[in-house]
Amino acid sequence: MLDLAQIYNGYYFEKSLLSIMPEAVLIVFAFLILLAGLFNSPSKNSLNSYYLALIGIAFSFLYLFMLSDHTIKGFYGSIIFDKFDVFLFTAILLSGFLTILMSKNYFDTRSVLMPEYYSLVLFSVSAMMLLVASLNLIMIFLSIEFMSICAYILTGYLKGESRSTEAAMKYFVLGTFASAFLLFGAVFIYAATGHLSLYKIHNFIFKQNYKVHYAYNLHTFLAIGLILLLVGLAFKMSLFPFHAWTPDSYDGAPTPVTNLMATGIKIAAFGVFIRVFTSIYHFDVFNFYNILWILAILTMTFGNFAALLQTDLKRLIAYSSIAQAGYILIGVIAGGYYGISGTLFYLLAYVFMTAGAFAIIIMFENLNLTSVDIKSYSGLGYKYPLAGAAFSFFLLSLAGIPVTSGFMGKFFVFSAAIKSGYYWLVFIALLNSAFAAYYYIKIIVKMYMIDDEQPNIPNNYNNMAAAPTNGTGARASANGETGLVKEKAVPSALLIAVIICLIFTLILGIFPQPFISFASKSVTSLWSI
Amino acid sequence: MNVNVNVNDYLAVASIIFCIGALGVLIRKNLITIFLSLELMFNAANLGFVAVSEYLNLISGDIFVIFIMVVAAAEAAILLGIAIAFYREKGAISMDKANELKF
Amino acid sequence: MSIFLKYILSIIIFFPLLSAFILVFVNKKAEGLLRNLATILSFAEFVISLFLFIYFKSNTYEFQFIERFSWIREFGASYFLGIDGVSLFMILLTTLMTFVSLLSSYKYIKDHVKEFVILMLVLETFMLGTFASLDVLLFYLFWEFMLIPMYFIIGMWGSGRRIYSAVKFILYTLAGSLIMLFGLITIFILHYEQTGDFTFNLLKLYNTNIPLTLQIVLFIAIFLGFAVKVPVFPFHTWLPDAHTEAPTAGSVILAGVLLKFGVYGFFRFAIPLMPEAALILTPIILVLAVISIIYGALVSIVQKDLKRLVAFSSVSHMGFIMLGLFAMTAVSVDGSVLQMINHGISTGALFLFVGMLYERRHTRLIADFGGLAKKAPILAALFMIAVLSSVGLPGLNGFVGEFLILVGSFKQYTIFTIFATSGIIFAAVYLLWMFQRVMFQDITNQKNEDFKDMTFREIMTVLPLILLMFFIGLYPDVFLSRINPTVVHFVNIIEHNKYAYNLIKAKMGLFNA
Amino acid sequence: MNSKDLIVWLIPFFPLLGAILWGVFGKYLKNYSGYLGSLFIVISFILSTVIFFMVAYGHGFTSTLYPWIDASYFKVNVSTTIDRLSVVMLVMVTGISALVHIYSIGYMKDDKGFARYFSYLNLFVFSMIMLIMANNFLMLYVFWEAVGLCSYVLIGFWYEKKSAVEAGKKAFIVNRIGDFGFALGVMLIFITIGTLNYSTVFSDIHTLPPYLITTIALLLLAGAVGKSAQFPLYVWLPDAMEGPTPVSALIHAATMVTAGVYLIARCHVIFSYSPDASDVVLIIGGTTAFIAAFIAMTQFDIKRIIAYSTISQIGYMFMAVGIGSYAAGMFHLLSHAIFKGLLFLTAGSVMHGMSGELDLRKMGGLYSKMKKTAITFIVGGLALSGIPPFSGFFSKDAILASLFNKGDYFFWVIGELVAFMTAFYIFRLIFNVFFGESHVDKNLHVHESPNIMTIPLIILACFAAVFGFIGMPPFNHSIFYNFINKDFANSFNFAPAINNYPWYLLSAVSVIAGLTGIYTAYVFYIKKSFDLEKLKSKFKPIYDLSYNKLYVDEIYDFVIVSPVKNFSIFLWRVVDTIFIDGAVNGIAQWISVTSSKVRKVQNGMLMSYLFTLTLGVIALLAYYFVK
Repeated sequence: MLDLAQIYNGYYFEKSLLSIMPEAVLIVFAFLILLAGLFNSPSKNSLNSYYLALIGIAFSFLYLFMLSDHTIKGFYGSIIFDKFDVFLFTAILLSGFLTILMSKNYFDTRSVLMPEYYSLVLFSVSAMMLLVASLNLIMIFLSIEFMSICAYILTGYLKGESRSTEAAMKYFVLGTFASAFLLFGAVFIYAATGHLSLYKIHNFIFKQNYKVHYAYNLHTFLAIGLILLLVGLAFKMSLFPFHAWTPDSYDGAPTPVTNLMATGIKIAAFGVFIRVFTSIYHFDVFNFYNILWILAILTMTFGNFAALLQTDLKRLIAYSSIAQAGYILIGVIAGGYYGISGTLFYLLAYVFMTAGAFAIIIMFENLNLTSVDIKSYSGLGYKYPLAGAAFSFFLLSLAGIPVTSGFMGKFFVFSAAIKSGYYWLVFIALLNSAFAAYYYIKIIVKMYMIDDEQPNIPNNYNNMAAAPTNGTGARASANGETGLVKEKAVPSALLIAVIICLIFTLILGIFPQPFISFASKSVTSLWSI
Repeated sequence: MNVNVNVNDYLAVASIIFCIGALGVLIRKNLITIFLSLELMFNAANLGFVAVSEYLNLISGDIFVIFIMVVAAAEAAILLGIAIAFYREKGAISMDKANELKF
Repeated sequence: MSIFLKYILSIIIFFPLLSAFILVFVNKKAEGLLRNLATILSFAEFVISLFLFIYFKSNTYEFQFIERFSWIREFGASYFLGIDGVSLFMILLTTLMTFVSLLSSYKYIKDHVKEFVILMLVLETFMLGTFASLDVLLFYLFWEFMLIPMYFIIGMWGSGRRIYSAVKFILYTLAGSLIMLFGLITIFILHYEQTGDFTFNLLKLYNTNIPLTLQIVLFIAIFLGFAVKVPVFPFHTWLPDAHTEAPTAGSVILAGVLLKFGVYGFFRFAIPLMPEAALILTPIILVLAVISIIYGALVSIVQKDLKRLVAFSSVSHMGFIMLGLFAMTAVSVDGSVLQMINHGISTGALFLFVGMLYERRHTRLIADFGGLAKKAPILAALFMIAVLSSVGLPGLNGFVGEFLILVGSFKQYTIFTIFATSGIIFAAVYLLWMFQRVMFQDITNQKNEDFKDMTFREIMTVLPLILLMFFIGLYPDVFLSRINPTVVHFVNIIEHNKYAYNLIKAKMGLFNA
Repeated sequence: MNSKDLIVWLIPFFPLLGAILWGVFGKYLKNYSGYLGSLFIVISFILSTVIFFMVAYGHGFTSTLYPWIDASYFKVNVSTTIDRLSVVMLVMVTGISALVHIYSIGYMKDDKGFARYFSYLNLFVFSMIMLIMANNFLMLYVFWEAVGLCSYVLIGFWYEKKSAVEAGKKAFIVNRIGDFGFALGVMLIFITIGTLNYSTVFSDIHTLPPYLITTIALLLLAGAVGKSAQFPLYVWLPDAMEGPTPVSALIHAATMVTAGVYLIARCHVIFSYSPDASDVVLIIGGTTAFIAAFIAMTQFDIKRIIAYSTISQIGYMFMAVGIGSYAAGMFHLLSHAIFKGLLFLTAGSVMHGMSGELDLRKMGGLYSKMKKTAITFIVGGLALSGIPPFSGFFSKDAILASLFNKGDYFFWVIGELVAFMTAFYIFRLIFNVFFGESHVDKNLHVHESPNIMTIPLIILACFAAVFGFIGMPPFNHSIFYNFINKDFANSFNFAPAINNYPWYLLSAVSVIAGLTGIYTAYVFYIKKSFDLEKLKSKFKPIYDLSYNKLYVDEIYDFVIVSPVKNFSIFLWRVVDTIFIDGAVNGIAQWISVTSSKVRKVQNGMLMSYLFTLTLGVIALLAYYFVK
């Protein structure tokens, strides 16, 4: 394999360029897409840009692959490319890839043809990658903003849809508000330590192991700074008190964008959080552990409770993603080799199951341009058996039932947590996932089981065989396809997305060996682990 | 002379400005005003950075400030876009209008 | 042949999955084909599983047909299969019951045949895997996914409040097994901390020595997981609903196999992993078991719905099994293992008959029947046999198991045993009363006038079970001789821990008696 | 397997074969089932007589078929013990069964369940034979239950009749209650002695502390009481008369109900080591004998009267084995089997002639219409009332004598009293049925039964007439005594009928008791020298008590049945539905309510979101710095 590191050896600038190669490629392609927009007709245009975007992702993957076993620092140590990045980049690129696959069909059916869309996606993906790669508060802030700005635009992308705009607006205000906190936190950290580079801050704190009597205000500053920084990151991770944007913007945004936010942004946020946490938060002097402890519990409990009675599927998944964030956070708290690698694995698994779920939601949204309201799902399991089965599979994975990646993720994270002695945390988490199962199952019930109101009447004899007088699709579907919407052909792109997600969810669930070892390899490149 | 005091004062002022900004965001309804308050918060941060980097004779803070300004500008652009779109649909840019998405 | 025997367990486990996969490609309109194919394949599966029985070495407690491959290195989980005397028969029971229930559902399952047969076969795979796996994580994987097909079977082909029942079933069991997972992981971690060896190998985990208090906590955690499945007294309320609303095949599998998992779990995991805790908590569990026996029996007396009655009766029977297991003498454990098989057969058969009645009359209320014996003598006769075997009439299978259980537990837990023994009276009461009201007396309900007797298929469905009832009743040695070594080993483990337990008892002054 | 074993195993084989054949292929073998079935039984009767002589002129032996249960330290074989006790029973059972089978061919001729009937009957014979031959307590228990099952199905043979089915169920469940004790006893034996084989158990029983022996004995007794319809548990037997009459003859008179006595005789070692238990047996026997006779005096259903007399006769047997004179008990068992079988069959014949009529108020003067039946019936009656030279006299006399000699004068008095009552009620029956003016409604054509039914009657009658002589008093010098007692020799408190009182005085007393009974009946029902109605009103309370069977059924229903039922309903409706399910659903309810509250947090207002966020920040800071 041709070794770029050797070629550019010695030239500092190229080296630092090399360190951001995967991101850079994406950005280049994003610009290409914009340029292409100038030259040809909108209809062809969107198609081209779609392919360009895919190619871009592919190239980025290629670079990632070629660089995978190097550790390159660039831009005066503010950006690093290491094993940790390799793993998270993979996840992020995957989520971007899946998003793009979903997008085409989604926007085609809504006849929104805009090449910028894809470039924006690429931009935001690259921003996420930068965020993960950054070792410096400046870089963190910049990439967060970069990412967020793209996200704002994408959220409001459906013109004329007031929901979309509203979502964008809320997201914008809240996001900016949060990053203001982050900034101000940075100020305090800067004031306390005089550094903006995580590495330096780490060393600074490490050298003078704080006693409270020594330099009290410094310690206070640092603490305040860290907390505010935490707020900024927690917002992106959508932990409990800072979660408010999640449901609304997920709901309002175009579904592919929701997918991007649910997977990509979450991964990036957790990635950077892990980096920051492992470098500067983990010191005992601050003991942030019980804060996170509480946050985790609040987050998962809130998420599940709010999701329980939810009828709008996108919102439901939004809330469930909040709950998932809680579970993932447990891994971070557990820390250590197993904790972090478990977390990474969970993130990867999370990409596939969430993306898969969204893909199916889009499919149903398009097939019978219904709302994403759960009612419209009744009996879909019969109308589209395979899609229904796949959807149930993803939902079960989200619920954490075995042979799905969701279970394995939970399992790794929880066992790591128990290993570090967080018995109660795990216990509560388990109770949570027990009753979280209810609302995932509720959807499956809707899809497959039509509640016949009058009990003591065997459905097999009356309802299922009954003439399709009753409105719901499934009963009709039960006796042939009579009186049903004609099945449209499922668009290939979506199908590919679903299949990919399905395969990986299954593989991660049954044979996680390579992935977990990949994750644990990537963990080694973090400090203080 | 005691430098510590100065920088602390700077920071105190910055914090006050920040809080004012935050309050503005919280209590105002008009989108533009809210954005201005956000800017205020950002600038509070800027002030802090400048003061600290001055005090520690570092340059990184100042660099950060420049970046922040750029970002703020970009955000202004976005906000205007959103605000216009919002106005198109709701006929106003008051927060109260934005209550379609809930629960 | 040798290669076949080497991987026989995997073959047995995954053959149904393969069959299901084949069935995916059959056109869903061709229902007859689907049914026949599924039945034939499951029968083939049963035949394959008989090889286990043939090649099983009956004079050792060591695990046999062991297969082992690395699975998740980081967490020391491996694909580790193997069976002993107990799991052998559980596997045979599973394959048989699946075949029977598929055969039984030709008429009952009218729609979504394809989905149904596929789900049944998938379910079979996971049940078999659960019985065969010696790796805790693997076990849990099979254990918990098993719920899903069952849940679909209840929810899609059930009757009445089937959705309520299905959801209740899955949430109950899910909650139980998640708490259990907590316990299992904790033991795994403890073992790691003691030996520095990250492994889910059950046989290694047996050597973990867990501090007593923690042991008790964990035992309770795992107890919940299994007790829900059994079900033991306060955790039983999902069972009547699930049984009642499930389709016949579902009930048969549920009663025949799924309930056994709880006891099997205790036998394989809970007790050997935490013997001291088990010994300390034994009195409480026995109280629960005895309550289940009498409670189940009493409640079944007054049931109006046939299936509900049988469901509660199996609560009572499972109580016997728990009693036998936790009395922890070789005889009683022998008995309860045998009784696991018996209960599977008898209660399975009962559900089949109830299903037949239901197919003919679309009702399960006892009051709607009566005088059927005149119309359907064969049905009456065979049903009678099933009832009597469930009553525990000597000469049929039920008796041997119950008697061994009671005789084994008598010495140590006399009072419990006496109460439990009273269960045999009640069993006679509710079952015979039910039978009388359904089969005997004059035909009160005109709808019963054109009541059809059993078809050939139906006879074939129950015949294996009926024959087994007699066989086990008259010559149980075939089973006991294979079960016994395992059980004796199990009891020895406990006895070995008795010493430590007595020390603890002395120290903590537990139950001075 | 040598010839001996072969013969032994062939005895139960034939009935079993019959049971299976008629059970499975009944539809096709309908017409043969009767004759073939009887043939099978006859064969096994012949075989058992062969065995009988083998044992009589040789000695007992055991023979094992195959190991049944082998669970670590719990081992039981399927094997038999053949000794004098069992062969005597074998001959009796097979003999009477054979007769009953033959009789049934006529009796059940045009019943649609003909084959089913014979299959059940053969099954019963098989079970009974195995019960007798069993050589360990588990097998005993197994076939103990099995005969119970047979009686269940045979009582409920006409399953369209609710009363029949109810009776069957009652019989089974009441027996179960007894067997509950029995089972416990068996377990206790196992855990104390470590095996269930008769020989070992009986040889080791003395090593146990007395209280254990007593417990075991009493538990076994519970089983015996249930099966033999003794005092607290006798209620099922009268109802059992719902079954076909031959069944009543075979199962509920001759064989099954006496299994209790057989059990005690079989376990005489255990009982003889526990005087207390023996006393309990005695008391139960006495009480039952009296109560049953007392009730029998006022009943009108002829079968029920005979049923009650069975109960009271078995009471005699219990008294006998209670004082340890097992030989006398067995002797009475055998003779009773014969004459009670006879009585039932004749009653059946009467029913057959009267086309199912059972109420003796609707009969009378049948003597002329059915002579054979009448005569045989009277023979039976005389035997029952203990009039020499009929068998009843000898056997009852043996019991009474041994009671007297044992010094249990109280029970001896009761015995004599019962003897009187017995004679009274049976002749009340006879007079009302066969003599006096006829109350038969005119359009009912009364006829004598066919020969196939009467021949067995005659055979039995002859036996009833002559059988007794093998027990010629003084009993302890009689043939039977010398034959059977070899098995009872090892029971220490055995009470021989020592002749410290001349036996003929005692016999005279009981004969007089019998005769007075008969005479009273004669005075009441033939000469009518008293106004019965006045008598009734005079002794109304006693009469009602007797007429209503001491209200025992009502009491049981009030004390046991309905409380259990209500308690069950309570458990189901309250504990299960309200408490447990209530708790579960309550949690679910709570969760959903909470979640509906929680959702309100997301109220869509940006302001509130911002506030939550800020509050979060403040909370974090506060938490961090406050603590």
